[in-house]
Amino acid sequence: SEKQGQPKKVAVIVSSLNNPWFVVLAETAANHAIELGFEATIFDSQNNTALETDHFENAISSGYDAILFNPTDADGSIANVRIAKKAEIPVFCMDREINATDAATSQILSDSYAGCVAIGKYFVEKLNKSGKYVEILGLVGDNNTWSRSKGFHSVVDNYPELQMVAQQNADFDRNKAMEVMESILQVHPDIKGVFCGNDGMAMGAYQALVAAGKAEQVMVFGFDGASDVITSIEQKKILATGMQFPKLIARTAANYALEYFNGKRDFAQKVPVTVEMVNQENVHDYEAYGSDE
Amino acid sequence: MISLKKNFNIAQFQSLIALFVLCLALALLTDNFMTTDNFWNVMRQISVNVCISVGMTLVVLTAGIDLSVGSILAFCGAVTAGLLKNGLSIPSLNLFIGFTVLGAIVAGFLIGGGLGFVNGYAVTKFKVPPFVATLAMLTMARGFTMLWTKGHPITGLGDSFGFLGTGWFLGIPMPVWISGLVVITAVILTSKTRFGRYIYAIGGNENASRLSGIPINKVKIWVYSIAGLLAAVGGVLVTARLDSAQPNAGISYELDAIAAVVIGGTSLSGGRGTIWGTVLGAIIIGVLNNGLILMNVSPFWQQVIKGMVILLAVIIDKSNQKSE
Amino acid sequence: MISLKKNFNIAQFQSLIALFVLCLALALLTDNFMTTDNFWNVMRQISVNVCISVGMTLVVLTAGIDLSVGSILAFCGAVTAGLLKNGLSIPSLNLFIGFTVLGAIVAGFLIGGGLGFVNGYAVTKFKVPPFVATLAMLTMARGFTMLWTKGHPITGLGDSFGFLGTGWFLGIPMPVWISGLVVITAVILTSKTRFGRYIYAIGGNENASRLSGIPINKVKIWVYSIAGLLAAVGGVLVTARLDSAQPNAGISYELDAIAAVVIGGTSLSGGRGTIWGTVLGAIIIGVLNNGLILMNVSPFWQQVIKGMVILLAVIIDKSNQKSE
Amino acid sequence: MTALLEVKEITKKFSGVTALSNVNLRLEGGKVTALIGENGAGKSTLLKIMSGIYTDFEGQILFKGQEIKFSKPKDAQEMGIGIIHQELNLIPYLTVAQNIFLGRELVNAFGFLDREKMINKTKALLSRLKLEVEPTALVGTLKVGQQQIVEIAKALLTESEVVFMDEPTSAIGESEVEVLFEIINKLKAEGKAIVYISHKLDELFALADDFVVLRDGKVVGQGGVSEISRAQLINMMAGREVKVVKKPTKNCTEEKVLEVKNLGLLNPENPQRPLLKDISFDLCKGEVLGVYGLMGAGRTELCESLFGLNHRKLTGSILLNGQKTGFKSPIEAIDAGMALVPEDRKKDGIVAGMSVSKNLSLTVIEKVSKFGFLSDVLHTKLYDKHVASLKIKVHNEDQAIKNLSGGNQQKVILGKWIERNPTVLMLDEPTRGIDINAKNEIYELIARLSASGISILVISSEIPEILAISDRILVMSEGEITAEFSSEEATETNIMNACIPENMNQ
Ligand SMILES: Nc1ncnc2c1ncn2[C@@H]1O[C@H](COP(=O)(O)OP(=O)(O)OP(=O)(O)O)[C@@H](O)[C@H]1O
Ligand SMILES: Nc1ncnc2c1ncn2[C@@H]1O[C@H](COP(=O)(O)OP(=O)(O)OP(=O)(O)O)[C@@H](O)[C@H]1O
Ligand SMILES: O[C@@H]1[C@H](O)[C@H](O)CO[C@H]1O
Ligand SMILES: [Mg+2]
Ligand SMILES: [Mg+2]
Repeated sequence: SEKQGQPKKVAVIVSSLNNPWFVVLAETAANHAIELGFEATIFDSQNNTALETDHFENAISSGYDAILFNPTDADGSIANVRIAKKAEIPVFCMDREINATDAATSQILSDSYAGCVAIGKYFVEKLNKSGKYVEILGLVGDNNTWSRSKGFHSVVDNYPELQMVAQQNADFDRNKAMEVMESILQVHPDIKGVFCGNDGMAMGAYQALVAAGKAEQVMVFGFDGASDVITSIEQKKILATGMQFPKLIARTAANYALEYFNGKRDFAQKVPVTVEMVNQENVHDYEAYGSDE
Repeated sequence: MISLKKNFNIAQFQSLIALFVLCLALALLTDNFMTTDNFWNVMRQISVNVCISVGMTLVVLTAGIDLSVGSILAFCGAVTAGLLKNGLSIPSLNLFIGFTVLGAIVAGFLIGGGLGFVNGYAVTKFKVPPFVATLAMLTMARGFTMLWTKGHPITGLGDSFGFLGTGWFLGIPMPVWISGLVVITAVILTSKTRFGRYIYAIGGNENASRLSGIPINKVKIWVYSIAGLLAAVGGVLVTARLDSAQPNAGISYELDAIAAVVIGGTSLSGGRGTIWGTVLGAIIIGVLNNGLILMNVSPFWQQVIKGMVILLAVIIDKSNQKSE
Repeated sequence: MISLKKNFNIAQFQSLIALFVLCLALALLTDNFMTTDNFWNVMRQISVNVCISVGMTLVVLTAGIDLSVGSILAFCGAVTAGLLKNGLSIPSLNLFIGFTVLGAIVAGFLIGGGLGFVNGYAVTKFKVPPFVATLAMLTMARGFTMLWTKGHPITGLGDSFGFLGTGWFLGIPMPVWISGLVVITAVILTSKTRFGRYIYAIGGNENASRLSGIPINKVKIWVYSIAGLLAAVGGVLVTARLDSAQPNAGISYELDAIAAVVIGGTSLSGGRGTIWGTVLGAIIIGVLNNGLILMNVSPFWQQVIKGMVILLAVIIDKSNQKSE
Repeated sequence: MTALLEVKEITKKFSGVTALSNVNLRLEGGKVTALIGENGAGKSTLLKIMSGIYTDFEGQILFKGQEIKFSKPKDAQEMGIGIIHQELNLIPYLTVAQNIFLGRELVNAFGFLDREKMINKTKALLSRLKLEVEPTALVGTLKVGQQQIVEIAKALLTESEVVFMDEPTSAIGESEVEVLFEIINKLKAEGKAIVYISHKLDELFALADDFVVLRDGKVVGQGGVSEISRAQLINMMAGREVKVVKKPTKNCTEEKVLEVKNLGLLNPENPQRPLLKDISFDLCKGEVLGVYGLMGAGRTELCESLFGLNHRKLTGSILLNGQKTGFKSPIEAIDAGMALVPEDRKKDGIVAGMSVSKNLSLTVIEKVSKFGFLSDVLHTKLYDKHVASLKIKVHNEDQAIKNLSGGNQQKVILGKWIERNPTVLMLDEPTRGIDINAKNEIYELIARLSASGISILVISSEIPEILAISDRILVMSEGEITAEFSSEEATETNIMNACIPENMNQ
């Protein structure tokens, strides 16, 4: 459906806006699309794959030309991408991958698993291969929760002296992480480290440690590269985080859409955007959510 | 012949006008609202909510409420998907049972009906207020879902199952057929059968109903079981559409269902309302969701607008009832 | 002197025993439950729920319900944090207003009370069922929060504000002081004032109350406003504890609050219940949350267990009431 | 002399139904005015207008010559107009004292409730009314009659200049009625204006100075009570001649349909005082057995126990047609041929929002079904049949039953049971709050039904009524049967003697 003279319409379908990380991803994608001369709309799937389906259908029937897509689920979202493919609308996955290589036009991915492997290694090093630690999971129904957890454990579980004394969920929520941490500290006042599935929870856990006077004793590791945590790493409060580059990812996706409209078709199926570990040594090279350029 | 007309009352008329105005506005404001494509879109999108809301209507007519539908939906979807994909193996008995599509769906339905039955049992035999009984079930069924899926989606369920969610038959999407069937059955049930009459009577005056020899507990248990069953139908639809059972499917669906029921003119204190009203309510919500997106309204504003529409719909409905 | 004892009834006694059994079990099963440290932990953790639940109790006593408390909490927390951090600037008027800690908190409270007022207004003047009016507010206030924060947390609010969430005074954490104050005020309000009496009367029989000349609408509007205000208090506490206002704070807090109210023996149909009961309910939930984590129960099972506890608490309570 | 309260040209419509049209009324101090009329004549509506409950009407209200407009009940209260409503308006979970002071609580210097003072005042009020309940007892635990006295106490708390009483004696026994009359006479002596509504004409003749008769919302007669006879009054109300039928007595020769042996009902709150104790009696085919007793005598509990309620707390045995029964629910009782018209119509009788025809078919749903589906045609048939035979005043079959007057609601409830053709029909206060004309129709109906072979157990608190309709009379007091009379033996005096408990208030 070629509408002459009309600007191209780009849909930004994002898994959730209930988390600043995704807000950054979605807004960067939309804003960059507008900079490139497109019309852009953000769709919030509210972590609900079925609602995501609705968004795809609505976007297609109302004539969007491309979809910049942050999937709710690696498996569940495949069907949705296929709907778009059938309608010959290109889909560019952002941040999260879908478990199919023949559906999306291209996937610009932040590899949570690999990122957490790196964090796991740093964790082992910092805890000196032994001691008690705690893991705080995100939403237990979320696939990112598990890819991060698995990446982390793929390393850490090789050190029998490192003992995970508690594994609890805090739904990616700062307040919940704080409360969970407060309770865990009652049983395990002697832990040496905490690994959190995202930065919001890392901040919450850190707050609990401060209140319990254990901020010095316990090392906190997060994941995302959110502004609070970057600042906290600078201030030597938090040990490390996995920097995802949502802005970079989003801009790349929008650029790809432009290239697609200009006729390019041979996109790499997977374009990994490495998750870089930010720690107290290298934090000065980074800013929140990656650098702007 | 069964006359369905009689069940249309002022409240529905109200909603119909609201819907009409909404559609007119959207037709004028957007290019893409009034297309066949978009029509089927909306219809398909509301089909899950319609199934759940129909069950919710029955519960609300008895002056109850069911907060657990979203969790039951997730659990049943996961059970069906799990059985279909992996079958059931009981290692201790050295037993493995494979499931056909039909078998897996029936199992999901049975679980849905069963959890609904538990709701009904708690409400009637233990006199737990419906709000509390189903709130507890909301939490528990979500836990079951997590235990069953270990937090991971179950994917790759095959084309014949997927057809239920994505296929078309005689030019109409399958989910619309299924939800349509649910609606028609429920309309007949509520308006043309003894069971339906009892539902209204119980919601209208439970004491008087008991003294008239109506088996209150039995009717209520059935109603909650049906609500659970219809949540399971919704679960199968969602799962089939996605070709994947999501552990966190259905979160807060109860609120959408209640909104549909209420916008459709059913009274939360029981005894008054119709299935058609609820269907209209669900359509209004669906059209609104669709329209806000077509009009490119920011997601943040969408929430504000949806809240206002719910409020307005009910206010208009109320002011109409008063002047009746 | 004011005697608070009389408000303790069978239902509370029930809950007290449940709490005692729970504590005993945890003391036996874990080493760390029975420590002063953990005691204050639990107390601090429940303080937000206590504030919200007290407001919820008032609403439920009038036979209403308030689903919007979680969203109001988030919005007020965000408003307070935003004003504190950035002040208020109205570019078109070339106006900038800076806010002190107190000023920002008062602003948050006013907004909370104001949104509660809107709930009350919808419920009384437009006769919107409380469930629906506050469901609409749940959606709208979340939208406002997103619009105000643009989806980003507001962080770095300074030590004097943080003291409210993390500080200690006379050996007691600040949140406990604040929620304690809320509780005492509410106990006096409900048991020692006309306003409190009217709340019970309205929930007991609204019609009879109207005929007795009780200003139903006024009382209800106040009750919803207070519930909104107390949600704002909760919002300030959460924000101060985290040193950060989270746009998604408070999601599903209404369910925890309702659970506390119900476990505490307040009837959802209004007219019966006490603030003390609710406090006990909140403590039971808090102890349970704490205990499940102390025992490192898997997150999947935690949900199942919590659901069961809610159900059991109410069943025991009911069976006691029956034999009364 | 200017009237204390006067209304002029009052017209009130309820969605089409004209409840009052151009009503004029003058109330003078020191007089009791009886407001009389059939069910649905508009009596309660008129009081509700004069006490600020309905604010939407045409016409004028003058208080001491000044035109006034109420915007809420409190306005009337503050002006000195007190009302006892026809329906009980109490909060079950509040105490007696809390109910009496509701909306008028006493507070101390700090603005807190003055519990002590309110309890003391309540004690004084209750002793004036000779009701011995604790001011701190929850109203929900009181018997209906006691609640009605609390309702009266509530109206007497403030020194109102005008007091409206809408059927204050419908649930209380003779001795309480006497106390109430004393109080009314005292109020009268103090110069207050009183409006008294009752369907018990004897009361009106004993009490009232003036009468006003309403029919279909219009005043059809007024004057001094001394100038009118009972028969004239009845004719005025009904618009035609009415005579109270006394049916011929029938002796119990035929087979026993119901045999109750040593029935007992435990009181979970007070095991020492069972609610029913050692109840034994028989009911024959086609017999009308009247059960008389004061409030709280246990008559309602008896009916409910026979109807399958309370089965866990029952002792003794019940035989229906010679078969031992053990009904666990009303369903089983109904299937075996029992029927119960409950005492509290609004709470237990009608499904208020449902139409008349749906209420009628509630017990016989299979009779209005065809091939398992409900049939509109059969509903209409059923409706037509009962509206004709029971003379139910109703616009059409879809009218909600709540918009019918009490008497007509009662006929619908009777209809739904008659349609089942029960073996035993239990009527608990079937004519409470029903006008004399409708009452007579119900008496005729009872006679007709018993003639057709239905055995009837009827509870009543009105001795003339019980004398008029019963073949045999049981008297109950404190859960026990204290006397049995054939209809020839029974007199007002021996019935009264049998029903007075040792201590009424305990
Ligand atoms: N809320 C209402 N809505 C509609 N109609 C009503 C309402 N209240 C009363 N009516 C109608 O108004 C008329 C007068 O009713 P009202 O209750 O005043 O009668 P009444 O003389 O007090 O009768 P009763 O002796 O049975 O108490 C009746 O026809 C009744 O059906
Ligand atoms: N709600 C109640 N709570 C506690 N006890 C009650 C209640 N209702 C009745 N009772 C008890 O049951 C006994 C019988 O009451 P019931 O209502 O059956 O009497 P009744 O003869 O039908 O009187 P009425 O004329 O008031 O209907 C009373 O003595 C009273 O103690
Ligand atoms: O990367 C995002 C963020 O880390 C968020 O906190 C959880 O979901 C992930 O996909
Ligand atoms: Mg009346
Ligand atoms: Mg009785």
